[in-house]
Amino acid sequence: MAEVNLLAESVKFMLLGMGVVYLFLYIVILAVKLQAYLINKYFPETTPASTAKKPAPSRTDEDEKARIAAIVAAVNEFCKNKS
Amino acid sequence: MAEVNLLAESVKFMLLGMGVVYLFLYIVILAVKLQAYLINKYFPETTPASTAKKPAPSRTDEDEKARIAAIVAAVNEFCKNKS
Amino acid sequence: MAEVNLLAESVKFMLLGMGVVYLFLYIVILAVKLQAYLINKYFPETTPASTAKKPAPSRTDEDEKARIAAIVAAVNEFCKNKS
Amino acid sequence: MRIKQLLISLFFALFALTTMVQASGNPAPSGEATEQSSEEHVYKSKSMAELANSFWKTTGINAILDTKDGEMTSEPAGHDAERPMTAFESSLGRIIMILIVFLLFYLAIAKGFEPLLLLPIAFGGLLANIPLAHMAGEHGMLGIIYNMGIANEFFPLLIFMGVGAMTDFGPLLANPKTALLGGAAQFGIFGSLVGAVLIGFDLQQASAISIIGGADGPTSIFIANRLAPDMLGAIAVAAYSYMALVPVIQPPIMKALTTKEERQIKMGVQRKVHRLEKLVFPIVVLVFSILILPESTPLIGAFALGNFFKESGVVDRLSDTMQNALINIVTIFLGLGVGSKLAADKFLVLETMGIMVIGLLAFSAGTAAGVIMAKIMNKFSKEPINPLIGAAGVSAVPMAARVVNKVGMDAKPGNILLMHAMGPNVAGVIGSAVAAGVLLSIFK
Amino acid sequence: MRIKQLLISLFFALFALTTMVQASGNPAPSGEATEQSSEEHVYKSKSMAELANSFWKTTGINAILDTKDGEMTSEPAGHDAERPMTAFESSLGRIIMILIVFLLFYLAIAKGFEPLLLLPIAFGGLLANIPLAHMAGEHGMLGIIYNMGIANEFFPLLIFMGVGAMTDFGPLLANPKTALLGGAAQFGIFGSLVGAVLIGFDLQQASAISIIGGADGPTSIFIANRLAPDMLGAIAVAAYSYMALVPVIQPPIMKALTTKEERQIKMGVQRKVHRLEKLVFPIVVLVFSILILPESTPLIGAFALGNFFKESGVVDRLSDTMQNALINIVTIFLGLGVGSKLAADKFLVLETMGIMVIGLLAFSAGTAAGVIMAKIMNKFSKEPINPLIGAAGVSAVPMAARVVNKVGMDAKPGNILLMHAMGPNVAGVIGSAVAAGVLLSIFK
Amino acid sequence: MRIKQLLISLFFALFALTTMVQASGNPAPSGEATEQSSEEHVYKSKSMAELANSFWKTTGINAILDTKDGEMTSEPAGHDAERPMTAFESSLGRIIMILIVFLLFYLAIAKGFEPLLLLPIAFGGLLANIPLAHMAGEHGMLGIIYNMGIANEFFPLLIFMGVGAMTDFGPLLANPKTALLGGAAQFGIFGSLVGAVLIGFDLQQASAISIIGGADGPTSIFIANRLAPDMLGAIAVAAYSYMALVPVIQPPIMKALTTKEERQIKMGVQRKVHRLEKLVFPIVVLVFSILILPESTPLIGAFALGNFFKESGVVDRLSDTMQNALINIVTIFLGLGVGSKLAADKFLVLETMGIMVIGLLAFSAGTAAGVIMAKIMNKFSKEPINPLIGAAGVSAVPMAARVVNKVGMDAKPGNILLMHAMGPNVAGVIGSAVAAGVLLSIFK
Ligand code: NA
Ligand code: NA
Ligand code: NA
Repeated sequence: MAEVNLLAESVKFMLLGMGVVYLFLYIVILAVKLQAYLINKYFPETTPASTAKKPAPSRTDEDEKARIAAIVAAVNEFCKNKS
Repeated sequence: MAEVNLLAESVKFMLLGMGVVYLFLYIVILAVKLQAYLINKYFPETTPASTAKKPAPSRTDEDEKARIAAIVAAVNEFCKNKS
Repeated sequence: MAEVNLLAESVKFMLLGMGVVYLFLYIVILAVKLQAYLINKYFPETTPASTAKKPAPSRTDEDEKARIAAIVAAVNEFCKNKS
Repeated sequence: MRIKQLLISLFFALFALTTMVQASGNPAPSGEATEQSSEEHVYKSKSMAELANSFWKTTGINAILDTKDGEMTSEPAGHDAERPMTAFESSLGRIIMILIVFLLFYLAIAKGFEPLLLLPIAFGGLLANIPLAHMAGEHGMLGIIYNMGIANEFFPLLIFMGVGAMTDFGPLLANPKTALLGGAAQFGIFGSLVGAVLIGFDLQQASAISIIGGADGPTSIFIANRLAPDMLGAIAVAAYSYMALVPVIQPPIMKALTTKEERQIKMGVQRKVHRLEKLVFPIVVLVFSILILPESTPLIGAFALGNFFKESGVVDRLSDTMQNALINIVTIFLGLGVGSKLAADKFLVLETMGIMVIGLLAFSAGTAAGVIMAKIMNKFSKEPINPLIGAAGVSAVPMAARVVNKVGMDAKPGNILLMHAMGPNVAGVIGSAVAAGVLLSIFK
Repeated sequence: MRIKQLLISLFFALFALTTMVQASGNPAPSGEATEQSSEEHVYKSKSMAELANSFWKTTGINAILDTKDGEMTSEPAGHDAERPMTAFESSLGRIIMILIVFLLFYLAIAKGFEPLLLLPIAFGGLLANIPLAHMAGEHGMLGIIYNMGIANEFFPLLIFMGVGAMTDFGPLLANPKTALLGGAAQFGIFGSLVGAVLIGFDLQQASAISIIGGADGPTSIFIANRLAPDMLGAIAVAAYSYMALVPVIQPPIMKALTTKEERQIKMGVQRKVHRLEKLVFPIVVLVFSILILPESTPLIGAFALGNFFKESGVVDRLSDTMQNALINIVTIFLGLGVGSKLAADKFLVLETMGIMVIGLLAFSAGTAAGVIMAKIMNKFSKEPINPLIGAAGVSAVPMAARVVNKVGMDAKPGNILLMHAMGPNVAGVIGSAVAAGVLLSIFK
Repeated sequence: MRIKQLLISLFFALFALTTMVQASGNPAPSGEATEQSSEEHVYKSKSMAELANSFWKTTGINAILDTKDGEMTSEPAGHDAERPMTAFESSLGRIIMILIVFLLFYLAIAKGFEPLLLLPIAFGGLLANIPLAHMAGEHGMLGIIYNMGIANEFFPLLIFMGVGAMTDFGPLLANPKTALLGGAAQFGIFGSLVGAVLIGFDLQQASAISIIGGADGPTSIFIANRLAPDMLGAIAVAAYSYMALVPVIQPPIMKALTTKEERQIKMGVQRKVHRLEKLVFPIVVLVFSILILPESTPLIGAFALGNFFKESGVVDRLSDTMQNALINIVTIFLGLGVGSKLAADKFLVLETMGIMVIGLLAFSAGTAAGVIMAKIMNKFSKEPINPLIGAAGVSAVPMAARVVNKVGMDAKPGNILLMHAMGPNVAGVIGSAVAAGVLLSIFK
């Protein structure tokens, strides 16, 4: 009888375990998609921001605000449309 | 007197030690000769069995039995003739 | 009041510390000058003694004594003239 | 030459001086020291025959033949943990273990089965079964190594760091949904947990054994050490053996669960992944594991560390060292330390048979679950997914991905699945670490 | 293939045999073992909801949100040293620290600020702030590393050994009086000591903090660990951060204290230094430090060891290993170990602000003192001395020397000061070690 | 740039926040901490003169001049093992030891005498004789190293592992009977054991000293550490010094015991050795040492491990690491750790003179016994054996074999004996390990 009990417990472990694994990976997938979207939009490979030695000279405060607004809009859009 | 005693002991150590060293190396020599004999007979360098990718196609169960018999005979012969 | 005390202590530490640092480095400077003088005089780069495979054949005991006398004289002179 | 003579004269002059000073100035301490030494080293005179006899008692032959000599087991935890060996353990058991070690040597060298770890483990096993030498004991070489990095789980983490520095997450980032395949394959862990309970292990032991299904050496060692340290040797040997046997175990299962048409599915070219994506990814994974499952952070943290250092591109010295000198040194030590658990008194127990059976079950179940999940995803996905790549979800990096590629090529020449299989493959490593974290959190 | 089959049959035959022997011969111990295991592993049945709930309790989200969970701090010294975390430390504090860590990542990777040490330190800080995992505790990865080589000051000495093996004293030997510039720059240490006392630190703490002015990582860690181990994290982070910021901090000070004419001074070609001079030099320095300041000999001894091995030319194997595999491994460990002190409960204290301020002061004071000393020496010297090279006396090898070179080139193209600045630069290392020895001797 | 500014603002904002939270939320612990610190760090005000005076007390000059300062010896085993130094040990003794260290430097660098070990040992000796620094004590750098790998005999085994991975047993396998020459040379051990007893050492000490005759560094250190740890420094220095002096010690003995005709004997070309023979050999040797002499298995096991890994050909990563990064790191540490026993209070005792004398005797006796044995074998052998190769049986790999080759070439140009001498040379390593096992088994 103790054994039957253990079996039930182990099945519960399986449910919890597989659930957490899937949950975790699913969240990671979403995050990866989001980061890919953002990075490729705002740091296109041709001029990767983090290694850029010369930031584009035309960028002004106005540009910057527009850019931030665009990012916020993009994230919203992405969250709605994520497949 | 204690010193004389120690000297006798140390000579005994010498006898035991040199005896064991020679015994050990003599056994190793025999083993090395045996392994050289066996390895070169059954795994000749041209087709080393342990690295052979394609075992000879003609080898059958009959062959195998003959081979084992040959090994046994060879070991016996070797043990008799070892110099 | 305790704080004033600490401040005085810390100034003393500063005096001691800077003093020892300067003393140490000054002695090292003297030693470095002395070693440069001696090494370049007695082991000129063309035949560095420590790596010489063939010591000059003409060197005799007489030479050696003269050499040691010269070293002693040089050290004395150096100590007097050190700038 | 003269200088040398001078120096040597000086040397001897100094010695003579020393001797005199000592002889005159402070005879007491010197005499005392000698006295102490002679006190310590009492030696009873023995006849030559007695000497030979007492030597015989220290031979390995005598130790193996005389099963009633009361030899103790070797325990890295020290003398208190020791117990007298049984007659079987001190004689036949040792011989069996040494033969098993030779079998592992054969598999590692002639068959190329994961030699980098099987060889050190097997050699550790050989040393651990030497009578009287107590090499696996607290003061023996293996025991020192065990206490240095296995008892405290340090070495598996260092290995994971190096593995992280060698891993390229590009294929996973290019096609992130394949991570789900690395999740499905964790059924190898949890399914075999149920199996292990069924054949009589308790829950904690069953959990330790089931981690073999993670197909990941350091994770297995880390968990086994926490949940069932007595079974460490068997679990590690099973994990590495079955990882080595992946090319034998997986293909029949993969073929049984897929049709020829499915195996022939070609997958498109992967998109190029941005350098920043690779850089940010290990941190993203680590942050989620911090939020959801802190118990998994030693493993995922070490892995992310190695990967982050590599992708940063600014510490190549350190990343190279992690991938070479450090991981090699630790691999030698890890193998030897794990091998110390192949002592007959620890390995030749009934549980080992069960562990071997469950381990095989775990690999099979993981493979099957991965393939089935891939079939399901293929049904619902816009782009075609070859179900074979699900098999790579068990990890066993990079062996499983190569097997997938080979089976794909067999079904249709030119059907190169390698990069597509690498995604589930590395996701399987993360998945196993998460699964490990769940098990640890349950038994905390 | 036949041999393999034979071996595998043998394997299974042995197993079967084992099983029988065990089953018949000694059932008692085996049974006992099983019993023991089941005794140990008591597990209370839980419903699925209970299980999920108890899992929730082990998540990081819950640990951060529930600030009253009584989580203890992680201390490498063991459980006795632990204390319950405050609500701030276990929630917002951790988040702040993780953001600071991300800032350090950014500075190390995107800005190239001393990545070899900032990156490991920052990653260690990230791991140290993970809730529940206790990675900085006695049994966690960081705690193991900390106890292995930081608590006993072993790692900083190994780093110093490697740095010694990478250092060329040629420029200093060619122009020995520039050593005085390396002495003047130690005013950065002793001046900031006074400053630290002024803002409220006690004398011992102030000494530990002021060593940041030595601009030398291993020396800072060595001293901080002796005099104020609680502040180790902040001191190390300050030292390495400001060393990374040398190209930002120094030039304005250098320009403010010199005229354009002074900066344009060209210095002559250095004399060739004899191989024997380089060989003898580390021994000379060590002998003087033995005579004058034995407290500094761990640092100077390790440094001299590395340099002597390199210059000897007969142990290139060892010297290469010191400069590569060994220093890289130790750098990883040192960084992680130091990073463990970036836990919120240790770093987010008021003292840290003070340390950051004093550290900046120390760098500035050292630079200024070096430049002023060089101006004085230029007045009294026959050969012209460019006052800029005094700034290199703070050490921060070789960054400070490069900054000197750049500022000199800016003042007059072609005015290459690099080798002339290397003299004060390496003298600064010795000077800091001497200053460290003085501080240690005071508090002995 | 904007992002950077943003991050820096964030950083400062966070700091400000932190400060406020701390100031308001939890003043108690913070205050307590400060209080504790000030409690600990009591500092009595001193006048400048007092400060200078107390500094003087911490100088090395004062420590050497003031022989009544009650300085304690440094012991890695901790404070209980310490004793006050004698006046001689703390003054003249130290100076003598430092001069001896300089002599060793000279021999290692200018004469090329085994620099890879003499240099680290000598530097360790220099550091160990520094007054007041206690570098060889429990918390000093040398003491940490000593406890890490010498007190537990771990480092010599790691060295042996690397040496095994560098050894080629081909020449021995080609002509196995030359192994007997490696046996005969062990008379150097057992003959000098008798000699050591004659001049007054007790049996255990005599055994520890006689192992110098094995001409094998790690074996000597391993045995010395077990049987007479107090003499470790002198034994190790003697072993390495005489190994370095092999080209000086051996040739006269070799020439005295052989005729010119014997030295001119040419030996045939060696047969080609099968890869499998080399692979199986280390295992064969290990198995016999398990059966006959388990006490020797730590040494032979480590050696066989390295050799087996190399010959397996499947773990080149690990084998390369053993031969490079690992053995180099351990060599540095081993040398420094052994050097810590060159402290005046340990080295400058009467026993050291005896050890030096017995060590020379041991090398000479081993050489003579090897040559005589080779002469006997030459009489009874079908193929001619040049008696010179017997001298290589002392091991001192590969120096002794090179000396044999040179003496052979001197007798007859073109008489290349190198490969023939390598057989006895490596057999001597095994022979010494066996002899070491016998000595250990006696004193067990
Ligand atoms: Na996995
Ligand atoms: Na400095
Ligand atoms: Na030998």
